[in-house]
Amino acid sequence: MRYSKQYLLRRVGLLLLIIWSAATFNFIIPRITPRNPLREKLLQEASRSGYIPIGFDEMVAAYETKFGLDLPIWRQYINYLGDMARLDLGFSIASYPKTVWQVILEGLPWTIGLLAVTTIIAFALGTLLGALMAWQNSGPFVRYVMPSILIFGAIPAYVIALSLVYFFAFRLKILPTGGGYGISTIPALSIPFILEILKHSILPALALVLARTGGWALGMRGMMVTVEGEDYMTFAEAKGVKDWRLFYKYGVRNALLPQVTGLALALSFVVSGAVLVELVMGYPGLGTKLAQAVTQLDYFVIQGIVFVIILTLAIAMLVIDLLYPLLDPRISYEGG
Amino acid sequence: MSELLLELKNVTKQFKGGTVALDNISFSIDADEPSIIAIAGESGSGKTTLGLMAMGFLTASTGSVLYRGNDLAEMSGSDHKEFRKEVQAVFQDPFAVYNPFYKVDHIMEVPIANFKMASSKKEAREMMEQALISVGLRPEETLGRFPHQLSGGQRQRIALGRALLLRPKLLIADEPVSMVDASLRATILEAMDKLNKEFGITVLYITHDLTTAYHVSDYILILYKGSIMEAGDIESIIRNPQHPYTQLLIGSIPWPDLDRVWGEDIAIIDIEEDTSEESRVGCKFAGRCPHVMDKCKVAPPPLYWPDDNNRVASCYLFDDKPVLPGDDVGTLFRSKKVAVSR
Amino acid sequence: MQRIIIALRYIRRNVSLAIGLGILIFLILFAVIGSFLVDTKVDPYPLAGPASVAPTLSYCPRTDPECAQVEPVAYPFGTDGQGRDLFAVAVVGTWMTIRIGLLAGMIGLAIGTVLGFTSAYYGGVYDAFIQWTVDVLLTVPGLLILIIIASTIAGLENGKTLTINQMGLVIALLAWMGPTRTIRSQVLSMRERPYVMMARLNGMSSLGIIFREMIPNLLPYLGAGLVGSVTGAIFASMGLAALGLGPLREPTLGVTIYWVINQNAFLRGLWWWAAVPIVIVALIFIMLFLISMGLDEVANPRVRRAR
Amino acid sequence: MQEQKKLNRRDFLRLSGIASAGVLAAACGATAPAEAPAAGGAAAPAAAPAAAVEAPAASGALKEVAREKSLILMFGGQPGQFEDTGLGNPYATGATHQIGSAALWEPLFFYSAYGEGEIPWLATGYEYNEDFTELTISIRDGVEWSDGTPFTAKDVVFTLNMLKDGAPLLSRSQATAAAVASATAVDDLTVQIVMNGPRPRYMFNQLMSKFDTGIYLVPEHIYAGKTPDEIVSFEYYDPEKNWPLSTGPYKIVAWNTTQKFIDRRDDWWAVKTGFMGELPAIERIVIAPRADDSIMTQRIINNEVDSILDLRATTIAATVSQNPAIITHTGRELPYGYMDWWPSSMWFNHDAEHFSDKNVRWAISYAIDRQQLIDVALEGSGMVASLPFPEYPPLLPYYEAAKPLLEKYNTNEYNLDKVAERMTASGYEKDADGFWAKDGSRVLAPFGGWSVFNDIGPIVAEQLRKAGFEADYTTPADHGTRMSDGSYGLWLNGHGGTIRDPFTTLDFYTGKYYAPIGEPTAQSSRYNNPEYDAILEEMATTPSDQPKYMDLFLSALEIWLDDLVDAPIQQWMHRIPMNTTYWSDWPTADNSYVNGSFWHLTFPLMLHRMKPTQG
Repeated sequence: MRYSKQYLLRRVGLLLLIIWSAATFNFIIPRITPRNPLREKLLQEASRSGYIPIGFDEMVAAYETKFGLDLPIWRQYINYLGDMARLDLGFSIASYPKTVWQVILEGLPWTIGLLAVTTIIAFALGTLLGALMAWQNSGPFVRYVMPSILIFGAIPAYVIALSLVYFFAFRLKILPTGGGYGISTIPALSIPFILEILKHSILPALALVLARTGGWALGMRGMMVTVEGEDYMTFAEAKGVKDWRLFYKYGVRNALLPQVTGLALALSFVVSGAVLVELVMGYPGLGTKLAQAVTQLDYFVIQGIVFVIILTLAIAMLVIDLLYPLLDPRISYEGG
Repeated sequence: MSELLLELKNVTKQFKGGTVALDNISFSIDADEPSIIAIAGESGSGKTTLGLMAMGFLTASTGSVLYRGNDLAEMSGSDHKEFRKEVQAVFQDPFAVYNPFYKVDHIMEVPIANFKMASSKKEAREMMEQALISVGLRPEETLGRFPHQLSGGQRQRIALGRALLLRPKLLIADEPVSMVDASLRATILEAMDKLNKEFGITVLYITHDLTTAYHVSDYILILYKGSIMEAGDIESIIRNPQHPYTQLLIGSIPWPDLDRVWGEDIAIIDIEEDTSEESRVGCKFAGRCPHVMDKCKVAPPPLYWPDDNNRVASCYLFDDKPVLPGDDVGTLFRSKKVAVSR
Repeated sequence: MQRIIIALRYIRRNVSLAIGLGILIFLILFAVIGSFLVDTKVDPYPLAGPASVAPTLSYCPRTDPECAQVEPVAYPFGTDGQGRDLFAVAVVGTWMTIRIGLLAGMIGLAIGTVLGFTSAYYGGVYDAFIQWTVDVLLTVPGLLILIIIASTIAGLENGKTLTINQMGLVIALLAWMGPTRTIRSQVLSMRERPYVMMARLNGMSSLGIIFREMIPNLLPYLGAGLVGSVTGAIFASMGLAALGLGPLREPTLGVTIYWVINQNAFLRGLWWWAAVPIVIVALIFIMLFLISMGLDEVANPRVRRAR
Repeated sequence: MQEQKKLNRRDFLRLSGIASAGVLAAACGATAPAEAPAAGGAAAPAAAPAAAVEAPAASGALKEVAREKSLILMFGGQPGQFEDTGLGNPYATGATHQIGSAALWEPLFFYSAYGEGEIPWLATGYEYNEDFTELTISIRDGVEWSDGTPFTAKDVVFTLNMLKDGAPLLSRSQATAAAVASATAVDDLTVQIVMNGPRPRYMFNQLMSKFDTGIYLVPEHIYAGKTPDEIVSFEYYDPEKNWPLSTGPYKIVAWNTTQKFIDRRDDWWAVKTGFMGELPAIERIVIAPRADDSIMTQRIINNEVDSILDLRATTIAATVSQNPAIITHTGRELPYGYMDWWPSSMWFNHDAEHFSDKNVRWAISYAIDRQQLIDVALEGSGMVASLPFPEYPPLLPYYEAAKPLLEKYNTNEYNLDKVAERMTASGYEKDADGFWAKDGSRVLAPFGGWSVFNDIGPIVAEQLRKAGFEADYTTPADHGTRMSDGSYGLWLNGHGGTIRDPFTTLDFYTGKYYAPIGEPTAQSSRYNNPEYDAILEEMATTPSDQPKYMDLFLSALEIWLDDLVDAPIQQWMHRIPMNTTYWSDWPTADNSYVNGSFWHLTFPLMLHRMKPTQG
């Protein structure tokens, strides 16, 4: 056992603290504004319908009772915490009677699919690139030309996506302009359907990979430089260890640890999606859902999505922290 | 008796983690009789802590530090400024004491300005040059340079020069030569000696190196785990150590004598430290002491006079000898004027 | 003087810093010189020129058969579908975008520096509280919070959307956690440095030590922190604008991209409408990226070996 | 970004539909609520079967239908996603008929504003008594629900009573609750309705399907016994049970968040009874959610899609030019669209500072160069509006009669001199920045709009600035609230309403909609003029074929124009691209049998008419 009881308790306590404070934050934000989201939404819908019924205020009151918004604030807060503890996110205002969970689950698979794949590709590519860039025996091409690819890492992914759409979809017309899959395609577990999904995800994926590879490459380069300065490298070199072996066994392997933990962290961000890229590409993921909720003032969905993201992140961080000592023998959480 | 410059009264310093760095130390300095006092001990003995407390950078957990009779912790602004000026220090790392952002001049300009020592820029400049010359540096080769442009020896001498500039009553020199090339040590020690002799500055020379301590100091105080083991006249202690710990230390000095074998005299060094509860209440050295007795583990021994009035040793081997009246070992460091009460 | 020469010499060796600063100077010159060439109060807004003109140096109206008799007008970057002169948009938008970034970045950095210093200095409950707040806020994806805030406070008064400055302030709300963390750890380590002790021996006050001894040495970190928070702030402002939560009338680059998407510039073949903001945005981000790489080399000399 | 604009485009479409419900209710002098808000259903939330809707039909279950027999449309939802997935019950909160479901719902009558007018469908005729207090409807014999149950007068009566009892929770319920005293089935084929007083417009407004208005008829044997709370949360979609039932020749076979498949049903009553000779040619309707304009147009250009949500003035030309098979209402020429019933105006809050002054309102109107809006923002694809209702054929006589008034009160005039004249007349002066101000209070004129106004909005703002009003165009997410609670001083919006006679639209401005700032109201001009109200009250009970009606109209209009209650700007155009690669007989100007919005309740008229061009 590499963890002491106190450490585990403290760490889980921190997790709960973070989740609690995030949930509280989530609770407070809509309430510090003078506008009541429910009334807002009802008004908006009612005024769109061209007609505000005479009994509108009674109706708002009825809904407030139903959603518990007429209770004193502390009672609301306690109810809210109870709901969150049971992972009950309530109902969507805009698509009632759907629950917030239904809304989230509609978008989640798309986002996870796109983001998980691109994160891993960007990680693999960036790490390799970064290692090669730092390696003194790499050719001039790698050491001087490759870094220019890093430049893409500086540009927001959705701007890259916009440019890609223009060139590949509008000018060259070789890839679809967006969407998840063809309109009249019947979703099925078949090769053509999977191919179609892949075809539709090339551009958003490319944008994300281009935008994110740079970061990984930079991180890896930094670590490799540090590792190259270590005595065991010099020693191994002096021993006459072959170059590629030195690169891989001594260099990359030792530099990889922070990268891998970084990957774990990045993967936990997968849920939060890439709102803007999804929007630009019309991709039916969670980011799109969130943007919709924002434009529709569907606070319950916004809060639900934010809460789920925080939950995922906090748990992922806990898992990473606990995995750390398993990955790196130098770290231990025993004792105080 | 004149007013004491600095006085540590039964000072104990315990750090957050529970480590006791100093354990009930009493020690005073009377600047009227400038001397060089070495504080020696291995790392972790509390010698640096002692220095930091004397500089007022650490506050005592129990006990008090007095400057001219006033408690440092409660001192007013103007008194504190006076204290700052009169108690100065030189540190181990001759690079790190310089803020890399500034030229070396900064280290002298700031105190001149802060203590309002000069009325004009010109005067300040002259003071700086004078101080540098005093420590054997040429001002034109040092002033206006950045720290990384000078050698370690030069930097350390500037630090000494700076101390000199302030004309302090007390200089705390914390391992001033340990990071300087061996060939340059002499010049620095010389400069230190000069501060003492020519300018009447008392120097607390904190070191782990008994050779240089012997070389420059008049007195020595040997610490082990925060407690005083032996203190007094340097000649008596180095030539004829009485405390088993001092004997151990002296025995491990590599003397330039080919016939001697290192560590020959060292009877036992019990590497296995005794960390049991009782060892904390008794003599600190009991766990490693070849002469350990039962009573060593019950209470720490007082400071006995083992032979003459030149030194005291904290060891029950001398429990038939008289005890130092009061706890203040500082009294030993004043021209041997303490009457031995037999 | 000597310092400047040293700095210049250093920059010659630090290629990314040099290129980054080069781009920065270019952008500043572009915005400054450009502002003399255009009417910044009129040209970057709708109806300043004819709509949908491709980049040209001598525009003549389609309705005019005798172009030669008309004073030719230059639209070097073309105009957009609503008649904004895109050259003016570029001039004004570049400056506005950088301004939002600087405003938010500097406020964020200032707050972060103060909190980082105080939290490292005072420690205890205060430090724990700050640390905890930072941890929690770093867990929540920033853009989400910004979206919520911007969409709730946007235009509470008079139906106006956020102004440039308000937007900067909103973004600044989330730009301080990173700097707080960095500065705190730097101060913690710096507090124990011998030169700080030396300064105390020199009779310096705590404030004096912070400002004269510590801050100068934190400069590379503060610089890198500023670049980082400016980057983050511009990124956030672009994101908010792209979601339609920005100041719709102001020709910031983010808002311009919003209009590009909203008014289907690609479909209508008005490629220059999109190209102008995208190229400048790319330049700004590349500049910030290179500068931060360069500063990284300054603060962290080990990386230098890789070159 | 796109979605906001699109959201609002859809909202506006919904608005036009829903608005009429309220509007028409108002026409009957009623003040009951018209549409339950979307958050509706105080029903117990417990029943909300989660994943059922998400699962697409198993691949084996869905038959293959050839592309040339499928009609593929993009419409509805949010970009890339439907929000109403699995809501087969048209009265569920959040449900909409617009996303293809209109193919399932058949009304008593269709009304085609662009074609032959009233078309009897599930009914064969209707009759009012002399004073318009009783209505008798004859139901067609032989109509069946898709489960074989006969459709009878009882279903109609049940629906009417359900609405009456379900007001205000159920959508479209208020008008019926306000108008209908009782509804009874005299026999299986006769419905007898007793009104709460004279209601000459109830039959047309509620029981005829046109645009987005008209009630949905539901099967009594499914809905009986449900409380209104249960109805708003009743999902009613289950392919196993063939839910939702329909009388139309289509059924929903698969529905997920990105697709809706509606297949032809071959046992349609109308073929059996001989009402229609044959089934529609379209075997499958596939609907995908709308997307970014660029994505949608690309797909119709590639012939992947047959028709899509209407486009902007600025994108329709680009779309048409890239594929010769794509036509619009006006073929392949400007203005590429047909006039909607939703002319747009600059609206004023008559209780707000500055805008309560009619000189300021007129000055704003004079400051707007409407032709420039059409030329620049709409690239020529638009029409200026001079009155707040569309120039539909039944309304042209009223336009004709209003001509002298419009010469006196020219709502389309752009004249900066008159701006200055009007403003100075009211004591305004330009301040140091060149903006109009009185007593140190500048006329702040930030105005909001649904983001469908993003093309003209920014340009209107610049025009106003040029004339000295500090204007700013915004599209806040709570635009609806700001309109209704009076936080705006002015804003852009349209008027859905009048189709056959001008009463409905003019009634928007009566005092019954007045509410002080801070309190919500649906028709939010906050105009309150007893003289005007009196005329409108008389119009309400006067059938439009009486000569007195025209006089009442003109006197009301003169008051309206003198006060310039709002400033008309443009007629709204629906610019729908229609792809002729697979299907012909789209509704166009040359083949004008109905308006071309396939999301309207008149969708079945298109389905029965359209012919395949291949195979």
